[in-house]
Amino acid sequence: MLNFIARRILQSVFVMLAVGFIAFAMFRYVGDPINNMVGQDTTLAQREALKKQLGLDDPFMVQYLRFIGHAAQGDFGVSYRQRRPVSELIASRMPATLELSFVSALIALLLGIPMGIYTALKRRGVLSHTFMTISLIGISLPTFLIGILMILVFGVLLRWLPSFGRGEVVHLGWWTTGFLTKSGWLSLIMPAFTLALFQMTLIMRLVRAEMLEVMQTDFIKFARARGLPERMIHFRHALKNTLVPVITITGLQLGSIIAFSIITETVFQWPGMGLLFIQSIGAVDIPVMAAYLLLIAFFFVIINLIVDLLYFAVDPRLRLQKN
Amino acid sequence: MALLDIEKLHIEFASRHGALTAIDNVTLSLEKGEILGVVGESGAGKSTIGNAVMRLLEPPGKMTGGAVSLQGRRIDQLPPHQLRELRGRRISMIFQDPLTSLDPLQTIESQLVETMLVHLSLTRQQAHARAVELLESVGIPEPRLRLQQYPHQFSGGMRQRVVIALALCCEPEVVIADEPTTALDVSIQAQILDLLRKLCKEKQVGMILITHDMGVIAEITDRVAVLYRGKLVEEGPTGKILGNPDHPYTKSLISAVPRPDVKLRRFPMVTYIENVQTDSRKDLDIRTHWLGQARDYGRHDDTPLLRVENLGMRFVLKDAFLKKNRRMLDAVKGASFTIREGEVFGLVGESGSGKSTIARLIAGLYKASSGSVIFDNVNVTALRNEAGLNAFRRQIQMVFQDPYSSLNPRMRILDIVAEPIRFHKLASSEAQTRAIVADLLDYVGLGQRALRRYPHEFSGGQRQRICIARALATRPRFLICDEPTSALDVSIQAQILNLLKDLQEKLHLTILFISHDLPVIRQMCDRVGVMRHGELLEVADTETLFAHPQHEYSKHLLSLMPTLHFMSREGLELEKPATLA
Amino acid sequence: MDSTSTWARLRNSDLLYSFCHSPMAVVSALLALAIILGAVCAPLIAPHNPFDLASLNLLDANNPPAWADDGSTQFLLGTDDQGRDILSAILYGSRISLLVGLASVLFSIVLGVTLGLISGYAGGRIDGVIMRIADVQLSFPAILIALLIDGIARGLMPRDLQDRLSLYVLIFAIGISGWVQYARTVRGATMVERNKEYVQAARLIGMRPFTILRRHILPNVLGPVLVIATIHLAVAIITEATLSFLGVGIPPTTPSLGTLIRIGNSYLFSGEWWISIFPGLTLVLLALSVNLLGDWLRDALNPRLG
Amino acid sequence: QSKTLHWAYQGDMMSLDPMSLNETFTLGFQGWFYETLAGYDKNLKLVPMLATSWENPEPTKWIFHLRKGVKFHDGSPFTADDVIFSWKRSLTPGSDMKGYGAKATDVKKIDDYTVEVITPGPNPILPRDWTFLYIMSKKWSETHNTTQATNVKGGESNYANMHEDGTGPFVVVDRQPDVKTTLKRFDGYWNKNMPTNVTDVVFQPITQESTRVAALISGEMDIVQPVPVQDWPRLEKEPNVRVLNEPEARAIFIGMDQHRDQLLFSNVKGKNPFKDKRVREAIDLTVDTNVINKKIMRGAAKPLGTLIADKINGYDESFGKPYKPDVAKAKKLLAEAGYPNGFEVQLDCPNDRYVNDEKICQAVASMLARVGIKIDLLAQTKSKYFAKVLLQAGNNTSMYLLGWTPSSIDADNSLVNLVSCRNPKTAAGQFNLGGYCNPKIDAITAKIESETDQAKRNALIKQAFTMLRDDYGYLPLHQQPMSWGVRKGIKVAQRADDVLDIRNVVMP
Ligand SMILES: Nc1ncnc2c1ncn2[C@@H]1O[C@H](COP(=O)(O)OP(=O)(O)OP(=O)(O)O)[C@@H](O)[C@H]1O
Ligand SMILES: Nc1ncnc2c1ncn2[C@@H]1O[C@H](COP(=O)(O)OP(=O)(O)OP(=O)(O)O)[C@@H](O)[C@H]1O
Ligand SMILES: [Mg+2]
Ligand SMILES: [Mg+2]
Repeated sequence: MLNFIARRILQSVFVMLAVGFIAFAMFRYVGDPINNMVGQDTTLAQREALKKQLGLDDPFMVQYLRFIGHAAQGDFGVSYRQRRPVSELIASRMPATLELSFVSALIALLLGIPMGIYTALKRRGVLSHTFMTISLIGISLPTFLIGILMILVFGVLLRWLPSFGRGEVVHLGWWTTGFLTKSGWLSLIMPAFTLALFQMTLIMRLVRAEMLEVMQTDFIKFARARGLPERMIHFRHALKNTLVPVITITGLQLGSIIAFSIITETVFQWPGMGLLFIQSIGAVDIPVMAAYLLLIAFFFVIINLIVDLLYFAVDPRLRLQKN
Repeated sequence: MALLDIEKLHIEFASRHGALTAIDNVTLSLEKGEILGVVGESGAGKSTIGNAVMRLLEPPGKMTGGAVSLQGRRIDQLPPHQLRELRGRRISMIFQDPLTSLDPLQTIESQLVETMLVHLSLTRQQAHARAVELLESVGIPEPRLRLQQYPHQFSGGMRQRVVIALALCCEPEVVIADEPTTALDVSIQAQILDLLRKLCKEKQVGMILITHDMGVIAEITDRVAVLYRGKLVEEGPTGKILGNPDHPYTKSLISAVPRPDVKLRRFPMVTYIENVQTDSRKDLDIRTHWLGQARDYGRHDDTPLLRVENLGMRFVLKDAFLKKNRRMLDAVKGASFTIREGEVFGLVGESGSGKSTIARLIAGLYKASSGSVIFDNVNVTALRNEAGLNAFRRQIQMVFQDPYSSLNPRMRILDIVAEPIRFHKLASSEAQTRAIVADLLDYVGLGQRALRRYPHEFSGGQRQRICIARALATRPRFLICDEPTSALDVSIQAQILNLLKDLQEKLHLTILFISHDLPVIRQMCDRVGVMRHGELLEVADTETLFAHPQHEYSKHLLSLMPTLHFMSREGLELEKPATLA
Repeated sequence: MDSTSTWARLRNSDLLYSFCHSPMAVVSALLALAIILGAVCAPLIAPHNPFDLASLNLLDANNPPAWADDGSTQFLLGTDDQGRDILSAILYGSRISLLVGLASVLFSIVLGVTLGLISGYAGGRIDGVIMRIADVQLSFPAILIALLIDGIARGLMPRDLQDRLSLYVLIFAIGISGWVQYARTVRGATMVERNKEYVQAARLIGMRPFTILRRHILPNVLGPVLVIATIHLAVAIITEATLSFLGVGIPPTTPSLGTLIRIGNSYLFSGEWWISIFPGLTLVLLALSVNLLGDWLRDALNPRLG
Repeated sequence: QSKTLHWAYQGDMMSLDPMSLNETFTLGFQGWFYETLAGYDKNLKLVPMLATSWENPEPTKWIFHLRKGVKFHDGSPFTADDVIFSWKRSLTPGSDMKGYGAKATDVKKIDDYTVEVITPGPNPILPRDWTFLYIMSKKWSETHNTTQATNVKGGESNYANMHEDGTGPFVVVDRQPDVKTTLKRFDGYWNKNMPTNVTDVVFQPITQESTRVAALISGEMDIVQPVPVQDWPRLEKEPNVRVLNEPEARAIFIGMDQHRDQLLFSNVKGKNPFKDKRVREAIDLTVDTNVINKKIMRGAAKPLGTLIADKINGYDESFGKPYKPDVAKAKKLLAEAGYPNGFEVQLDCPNDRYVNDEKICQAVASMLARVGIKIDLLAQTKSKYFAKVLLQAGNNTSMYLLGWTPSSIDADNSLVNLVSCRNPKTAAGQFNLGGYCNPKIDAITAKIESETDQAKRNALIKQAFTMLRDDYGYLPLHQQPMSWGVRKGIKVAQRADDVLDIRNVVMP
């Protein structure tokens, strides 16, 4: 097991190197950072000088190697846009994104799984059809539209919830949390639901599909014959046997919640890494983009490692095959 | 008032091609402390009756008539929560397919304990203690360690015993046991039957015992019911039915039971067919049939076809980072034997002794931990390239012990059986393929209708026959049969064993035959190996073994073989005069 | 079976039977068909051609639907900010959206399922490599990948080819960013499935791993794939809209469904709801019908569900 | 009694360092805590700030008399040394204000409250040029090791980037870039007559238009800018909200490549249709800026026939009114020029830079389609757009939409940047992306630069722009609207450079 993890971590270094490489190969296509760094009166010569100073006219391989060299020493450079060290910048934005992702993942799981089970068991029920349909409406509209409709209803018409931002935050060391204040919680509701909607639908449908499959198996029949209560059959036996695909997708979705909370964060002006990233794309803030992508790569490597470990935890049949 | 009453039961499986009547007007009753045997043709509807009593019929199965009552109370209409209290607690059932009855993701312990906690007012510790006790009573060694394991770590027979333990753990009043001992070796079988009998006599439990094994019927049942194509054809006290059957079907059934005491040239076939249908069985002439064509491997020298040398297989039971914490299990240790071309080699032995593991090693499904398998002078264990392996695989086929999981649930039977033919392009046209498949299915006793159905629509025995048909469809040179007939009624069993015999005799098919059924082994095999705890204890000619077993364990095994001398011998084709009394 | 007509065989097939007996499936199929037909026949049935710039009149802009107070019957569902007839724009726009959505999802599935099967079945080093590539891929939001591919395509292709190929570039970009979900899901299921005895039976026949994967494992792991794919369709259509915002792919003068929604988005507050709501509704209906069809198909393909 | 103002803008200022970025919003916001020698009042009129008066004794020399008794936020007094230090700092490598710094060759201290500035050539508008050259405290900068402007290249963070020490009316209490900036009133501010009664400010950037508007309607924000023009009707119905609208000093126009011999993105090969004045005239006559204003800008913009807005020094109605549309004549002109069926050309357009930019381009495309000019519209985000069209990035464009605010609020700036022939040496024509070149206008521009008599200067400006107009050098569209949403009861002055000056905000 330790061996497995160690090998994975080693591989993750390669993953991150590859991510960095691709990232630098594509930064040329994102735009030209210089125009965002200077005012309109700055002369062409000054612009050229700045470009040269930043090494932006070097071939991307040179830029990449330079970045990797510095990153290896823990130096991710200075943001072009904010002129602050990137590591500091990302650290200040990470808590917001992680808290949002955590809550919406929780919502997606806590609603998605029971609804999936319900719709699988009561396949022809009215409520099942309602769940299945409504959840689809949620995913077939773009996130920005859903977000704005939510703001319109809950922020503007009803005025129950703040329409943007994170509310009051409490500092705990370098971490900032919105979990300790009322306005923090209120602010969290809309973005978390918006973000969770898609994942919830996916999880619900997957759980349903897998449950239908598992409920046909002989061991479920035998569990019935043993007189086990339905609850136990559904949750302990059936649900657990559906978990392999569900874990996979949940893991991936959790990763993408963190990685792609971009739109939600933008709509709700949620001060997290996604918003930072979209602004960085806008400003072609190469150091921030590079560091962000590496961080996301790292998250995914970890998440996928956990998913693979969970496979082993959930399914004993997979456990002994690694040799 | 009987303990359990089944009255005029009628069950149908509806489909859009018409309804199939699985049970037609069957009436049975069971008294306290009584063991009622149910025998009959495979697919006759025995399991269906059990399922109906438990209200676990799979859709589209439906009870269309009749009543089931427990101690005079109708139970076929109970609301779900009352039903739940009934199941497992008052009536429990042992399913025919022990290999898939267990949740693959839960340890044996958690499945046992949860059942007890639901029905009995026990603490977790008490339940655990009882679980250990139960496993011990069904003859599983090292119960404490085994409790922590998962179903896939158990051999077929061990899983069957776990299922039995699960069914008995709440001391039910009625037990429906569907083929509870098919996967068990004789000594364990004796132990289990003893357990069941004690349960019935001491605790006044009523039991319906569904089985194909006439030895078992003879040994423990009080009464026997004979089922044929969904109908009850005869019922009566065991001695009467076995010794002096009335109905022509029962008669031919009994004549087909393999005898341990005499060796037959061919098995007698059930000749009784009530209303002849289109799918009536026709005999195959192997010499002219496709099955017998192009089978010359160009070699008839004296070197054995298969040589197994010092074969070993070790499973990891508990993995750990530190070597000293790991627990390994030697499922097979240093097994060596040879099989000549055209020989039938039998493998018998304790359940969990490693027979299936050897079979899988030979078939190349497991990688051996040590030793080698040499097939046709090629060391297969050392083969790496695909081409070589494939050439070898075409010649070897295997019938798996578990007929439930060895069929792809999403393929029709036609496609399953035709697959090897199509894959190796053994037939010249699609039409011929279909004809061949139809012949094969016909011969294993499944009609044309089976072609377009899916595996789950078949009874256990029917699935096993599909597996056999598929294995034969490659026209193999070497066939591994892992309990090929355990779920078959004697009539079908006879037919299939005859087919195998024919293939062996006429085409030099080589067979590795694993079975618990000593009479069958005796009838089928030229030489036999005896296994226990992963070791091959003794290899001998069949007759020598049965007459003069060398090893203590072999002697013990043979002593437990049931004798069926009270059954009539009329119409048997003896190979040579009876040697044993 | 000789060729007694494929039609007869189709009529006999279980699939068609179960289809005709599921009202939900029939209704959603009709709905999907209507949308697809509308898209395909747009030039024939649309009252205006919204892609023909010369026919637009800015003075017609922002007309409400015909039934509203100052609506005009000329524009049944109203007009957008450029004076485009919304109904026609929806018909024409769904052509692009459907093409992009279907093609890119198909592309993801083919790529993802293939790699997932290989990965799960082979295990070991191959699995490691494929899954690490997946990790790399996951780290890039679809938007960035699209930017990259679009940039490279623009760099490599001559200018006159770009316009014709931009659609395919878009499909490729969206497709390539979606394969991982399929790959990882299929891989997990394959790892479970490959140990079942029916797979071993197939190995004994001498089937090559690829054949086993295709014939035996694939049908048994397709359930979750279908779930993700049907959801993915709507997502792909929306992603196209997001990308068009970045100037990758389809120009705003030939709007797709997603682009219409995006355009209309900025008019939601001002009360010109019809610009985004009607295309949104079309998308919802499309997603709904496709998903319901997917649900039905999955159940119908499972022989055990009566 | 405390009054807290909640304010939202579409972005954040980039830095607290007043020399890091020469961009209107950043500088405007910095003006709340930093001050210059001379500044603008609410009508963009030059008024004394840290200098009480100034004179121009010789063409190349200016003298500024500094205000006495002014204190920085850390309590230290403001003197001539700080002015000299700030000028020098504006010339350090990281500074983006080098252009302003370069307006002087030397700044000398006469005494503690007088400085003398030597300019490289005659400069009639130096105080105007320096309205955004903020004065920092020399002592504070030295203490915190921030005597150089924040540089991206440095690696470590610059103290001035996250902290300020100005003389302005507000002090930055807490700064979380992109998230929230909190300011409070500076008790020691020199100008006790400042109208504002605000004591605290909470600033939060909100990038999404709809979210911003929602925050205003829901009462979370007091002032938001900008609000989308199409939301006006809705906002006007809200009882507690008011929309402020003034035409901004930014002109929006479309440029055409008149430099290359063959267009990069067009189906016309071997020649450049835009070099033909008739083609340009046809285009200017086809596009109806009034309709664009009415439908796309909801009547909020001011249609223009030139490149400078009416607030700009030198604007004149004679050349500022839009061209009169005449499609028939346009068709004829095109036919004469040899394009009876029009031609195809790509139009580059940003989609997140100017108000409704992409929509404007679409409208232009469909209007031009009527005379057969087929526009292939490439609308992209601003960073990709600028990376395609700007000179430094290769100028890969045949036709483009651009907006321009002359930072000195003087027409000369537009002439130099947009109209002058490109000249890499003098940095003239830097934003003349179409390469329009008329040596006669260049000659007039040179005269404008050194003419110190305002009346004569204005006449020259008029002459230059009239020539440009007659030459159909550009397709001018309109003056972009400034659109602010304000809570009812709050008094604000909407300055034409879109800067919100806190000094003029009065809360109820
Ligand atoms: N789900 C189903 N759909 C259709 N037919 C079914 C289904 N399950 C069982 N049958 C049919 O019902 C009949 C009775 O099956 P059952 O399992 O009761 O047989 P059995 O007597 O237990 O046979 P065996 O001894 O082989 O286990 C068989 O012909 C089988 O094909
Ligand atoms: N995958 C596995 N992991 C761990 N242990 C296993 C595994 N498969 C089999 N075993 C163990 O190996 C031993 C031999 O199993 P095998 O299946 O060969 O027995 P068998 O002789 O076929 O028994 P039966 O007659 O009951 O089928 C058993 O103790 C079993 O628990
Ligand atoms: Mg059965
Ligand atoms: Mg076995």
